[in-house]
Amino acid sequence: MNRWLQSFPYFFGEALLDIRENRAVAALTIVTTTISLIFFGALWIVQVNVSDLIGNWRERFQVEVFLKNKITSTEKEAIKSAVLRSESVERVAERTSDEALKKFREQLGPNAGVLDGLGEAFLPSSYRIILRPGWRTMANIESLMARVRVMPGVERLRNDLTWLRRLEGAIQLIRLAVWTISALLGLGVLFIIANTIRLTLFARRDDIAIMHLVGATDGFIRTPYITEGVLCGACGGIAAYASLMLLYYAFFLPVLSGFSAEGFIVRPGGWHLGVLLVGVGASLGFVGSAATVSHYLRKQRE
Amino acid sequence: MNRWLQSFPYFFGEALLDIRENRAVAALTIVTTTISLIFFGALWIVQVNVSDLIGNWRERFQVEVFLKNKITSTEKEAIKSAVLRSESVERVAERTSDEALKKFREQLGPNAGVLDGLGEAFLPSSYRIILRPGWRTMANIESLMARVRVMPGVERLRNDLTWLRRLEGAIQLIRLAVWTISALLGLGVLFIIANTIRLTLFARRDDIAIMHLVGATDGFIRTPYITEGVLCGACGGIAAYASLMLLYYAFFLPVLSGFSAEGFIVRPGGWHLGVLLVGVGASLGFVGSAATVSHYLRKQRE
Amino acid sequence: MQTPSSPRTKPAARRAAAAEAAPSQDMIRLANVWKRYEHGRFVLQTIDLQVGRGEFVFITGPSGAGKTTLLSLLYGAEIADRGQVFIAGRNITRLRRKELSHLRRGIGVVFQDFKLLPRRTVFENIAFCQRAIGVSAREARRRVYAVLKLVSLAEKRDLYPRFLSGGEQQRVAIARALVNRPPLLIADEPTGNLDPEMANEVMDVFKEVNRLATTVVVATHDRSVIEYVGSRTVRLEFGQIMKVGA
Amino acid sequence: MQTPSSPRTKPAARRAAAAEAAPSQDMIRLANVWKRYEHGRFVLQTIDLQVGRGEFVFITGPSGAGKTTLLSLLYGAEIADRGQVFIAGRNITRLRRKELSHLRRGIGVVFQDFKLLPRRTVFENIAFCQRAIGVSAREARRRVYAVLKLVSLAEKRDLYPRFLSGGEQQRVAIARALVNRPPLLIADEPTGNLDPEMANEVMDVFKEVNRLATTVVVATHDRSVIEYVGSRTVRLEFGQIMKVGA
Ligand SMILES: Nc1ncnc2c1ncn2[C@@H]1O[C@H](COP(=O)(O)OP(=O)(O)OP(=O)(O)O)[C@@H](O)[C@H]1O
Ligand SMILES: Nc1ncnc2c1ncn2[C@@H]1O[C@H](COP(=O)(O)OP(=O)(O)OP(=O)(O)O)[C@@H](O)[C@H]1O
Ligand SMILES: [Mg+2]
Ligand SMILES: [Mg+2]
Repeated sequence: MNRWLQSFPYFFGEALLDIRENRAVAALTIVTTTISLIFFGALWIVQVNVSDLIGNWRERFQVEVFLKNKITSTEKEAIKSAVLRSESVERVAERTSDEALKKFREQLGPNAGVLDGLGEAFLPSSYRIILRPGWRTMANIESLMARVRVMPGVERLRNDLTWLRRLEGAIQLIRLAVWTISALLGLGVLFIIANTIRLTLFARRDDIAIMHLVGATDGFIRTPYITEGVLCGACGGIAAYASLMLLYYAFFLPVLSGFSAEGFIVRPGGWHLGVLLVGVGASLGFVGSAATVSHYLRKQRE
Repeated sequence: MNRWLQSFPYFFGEALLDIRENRAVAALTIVTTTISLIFFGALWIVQVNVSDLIGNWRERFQVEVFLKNKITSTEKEAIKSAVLRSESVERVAERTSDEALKKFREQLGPNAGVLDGLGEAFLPSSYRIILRPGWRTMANIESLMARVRVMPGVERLRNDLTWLRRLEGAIQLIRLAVWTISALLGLGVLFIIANTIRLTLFARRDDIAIMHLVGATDGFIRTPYITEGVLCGACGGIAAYASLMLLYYAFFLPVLSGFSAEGFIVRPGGWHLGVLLVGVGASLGFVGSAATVSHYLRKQRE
Repeated sequence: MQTPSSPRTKPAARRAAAAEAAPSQDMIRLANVWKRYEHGRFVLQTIDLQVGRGEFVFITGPSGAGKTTLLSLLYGAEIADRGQVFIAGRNITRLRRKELSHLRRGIGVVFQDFKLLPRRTVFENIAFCQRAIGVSAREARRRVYAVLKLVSLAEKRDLYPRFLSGGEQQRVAIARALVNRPPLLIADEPTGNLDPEMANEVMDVFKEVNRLATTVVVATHDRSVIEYVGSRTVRLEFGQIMKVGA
Repeated sequence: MQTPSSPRTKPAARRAAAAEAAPSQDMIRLANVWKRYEHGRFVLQTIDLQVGRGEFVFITGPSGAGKTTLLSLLYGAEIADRGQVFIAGRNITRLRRKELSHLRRGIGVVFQDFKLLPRRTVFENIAFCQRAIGVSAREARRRVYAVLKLVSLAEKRDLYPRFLSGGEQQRVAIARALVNRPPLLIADEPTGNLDPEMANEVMDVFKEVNRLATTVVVATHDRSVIEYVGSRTVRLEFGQIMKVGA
């Protein structure tokens, strides 16, 4: 190990020499690695943001119990306490007929004029049931709803169940897609780096043969190429991170702020993302090059 | 030319030999070209579909003139004829108060219950002005609206102007993005193919020098490499087309049909797209390789 | 051996062939030639040399004297810094690229380091030269076989150069130089890897080719080869011609 | 020249060096060795050969006789199909890869085609061998200068091989074989590109190295070199040893 460190400047120099002499391939590799890692990073950003967004939506998820107009206050209390008794409920908020109308006006926006002159209390009052985080599963919701639906004074129930169902499906799909694509991208990078090292080895095959003939060991021959692979991968990671940040701050953010009606903010990955990309790039570089060099040297032996 | 044709099997054979011997680079190139052309093709599909979609939206664009409840029929006629006099108007459709309510109910969907028991005619009647295609520019619409707004019997005007404005902005943005990205991708492919040919030339530099020394002309030396570039580019095009079709039919279509609530159908590019991709790939291959080889041979001369 | 008759032999070579009928003109004429490589001293100085058509000339001298450099001026791989180089009456520094290619088809060269194409078999290495000058595949095959037999390598024709011994590679290089039946044959140390018997056999081939009107220039260290042929010898030392022997 | 003293010289070579004190053991011993390349006839047959420590032996024979093949068995580039090859008492076919690497550090080889690294200068080509066996950069530099002076190439040390004449490249190959001060020196046609004077100078160096206990094996066609040294000569013909001269 100590000797390895001692020889490190030599190995590093050799790797740089290789990259410089094979700069066309190295450039191609780094570019392709960069592109792959950009996609990888973009996916990561998308996943993080989608998770956030979905968390948000879930947070907003609620069941609304519309009450009959002629409900008695006993019935109201009975409903409220029955709901609050359920473990999955965090709190219950009442929405009076007036509040409901106000909300409706807001939703109608410029067309709210159509409601002018209507009776104030034509919308029913309701309880909004806010569920405890972690209890917002379909099973919980459905059992709660079944219990409440039959109580006296309940007009009807409204919930975002279909939406929740779709959301859960979408989450599964997105997760699956992200993992699959990430794995494919990783394989791609591995393949590309392995290929580059294979090319370098091919270009250096005479050198390697000569080195063997004058008594250099496999380790001595192998290390510069592995260093080269790690360097290429790490460079790809750095470039990918830089590109993503550039894309985000120079392009995405301005455009998005133009369209930011949704109040939906995409966060870039921060330095975690940088570490992740460089780490993934370097690791793939290491694995790709080490495997190729070892295979090559093993083949030479035969 | 005739001699060129005669020698073509030789050139083609040499190109195939080069690709086989340099298969790692060739594979890398074709893969990268393919990826670039996939993006290019995807952009093309997106652009075509967005254009269609936007055409659709534009088609639906209209100005709605809400009439006062106590409008006289003379006033109504005056408005209608004034509107119809404008060159930019195709036709005018009246929407009675009842129809408006029906539409509103539809829009409210499950919440339509809130309107129950309200007076039938609480929504104003209106004229919907359908504009002539080609006349749906902002200037036309604004001048028409200015004229109509002041006429007696007009309550207020509603239009999708802000939407249209956004749409036009979006179209510009998308077009710009598509062209920019396509140009970048094209440059990328050019760079990659040029690089491959440079690598091949580098690997063959001794051969080329020897060929020159025994009296081969530049043309004889050049052609196999250009053939190689064209082949790589064309292969990339074919692979990109195949991938896009696969992606579309095996992945996108099933997923989309699950989410097809919007009634929005994405059309793939058809064989036009195939021809486009192969053509673009081959052309980039030709330009990239011809430039590189010529540059290389010119440099050798000095 | 006959004068070049390939269908694609172009003006320069054809003119060279035509000029053979008028042997008054020299095949090679160097007039006060100086040559140096980048950042170096002059490798060749004040070289004056004439080789008549049909002559057989040896160039000799110590390692690094400039023999290879001198030969490379003759087929245009290097360009003289000063002075003139005429091949078959044409000033080689004035030729355009295409003309140079055509001139080279009339010159067979045995390189000191052989310069065989590593990814082609012995057969292809030689046939390729014929293809490049436009000889049909069939005719090329016939001629390649004939020339391989001449250097006793017919049975090695399908091997790649790396599977040949040093001497065998050298003989492939010799065969390649001969296959186009050039009016001018240039050989750089063509017997360095050959045993004395084989060296003499190769010299017999060169003499035969020379007898059939090809001008031959051979650079060599091997005194026994020079003695065996016994023709004119030019001695280079430190880039200058020292003496012209018999 | 002294016996190997590099800090990284490992078991095999060290044992070889140690065994030098007991010259009863042969440096090279081949016992009924047969060798053929894939799909070919036997290139070597029934080879029995012993070379004692400190001996100077020539291998000669016509082109394609198997000289290079025989030498390549000695440093393990090729493996005998039958028979045994012992180098410094170790059976070379039995060595593990790492052991073979360490054994090779005790063997200097001049290859027939030089095998210089094209992308390294003359200096680096030689220094690299020293680095590979773990000599410090400073010590390597000193030794490389010394050995380059020995072959009169000190001023060419920063050139790339392609900028050297044939003979100069050959001398670089010779310098590289000598730089590690190996107990065994193997040279394949080391004078093919050298003029007779230079060839004799190289032989003088070989004789000096030999006097300092290095075993020397030289394959050559050049009768004048063999006569100049006048030591034992082994003649190969069609893969078999024909006669053992004085
Ligand atoms: N391409 C080059 N660049 C720089 N210097 C060169 C080049 N080629 C040769 N030289 C130098 O020019 C000198 C003459 O080289 P040349 O090859 O002509 O010698 P030579 O007579 O053929 O020697 P040899 O008998 O060893 O082949 C040498 O000192 C060599 O180092
Ligand atoms: N790698 C190889 N594969 C197949 N055949 C080979 C290989 N190397 C050499 N040969 C064949 O083996 C025979 C002996 O070759 P070798 O190189 O040992 O001859 P040599 O005595 O060194 O000849 P030279 O004096 O020409 O160098 C030759 O016929 C050659 O074609
Ligand atoms: Mg020379
Ligand atoms: Mg040999």
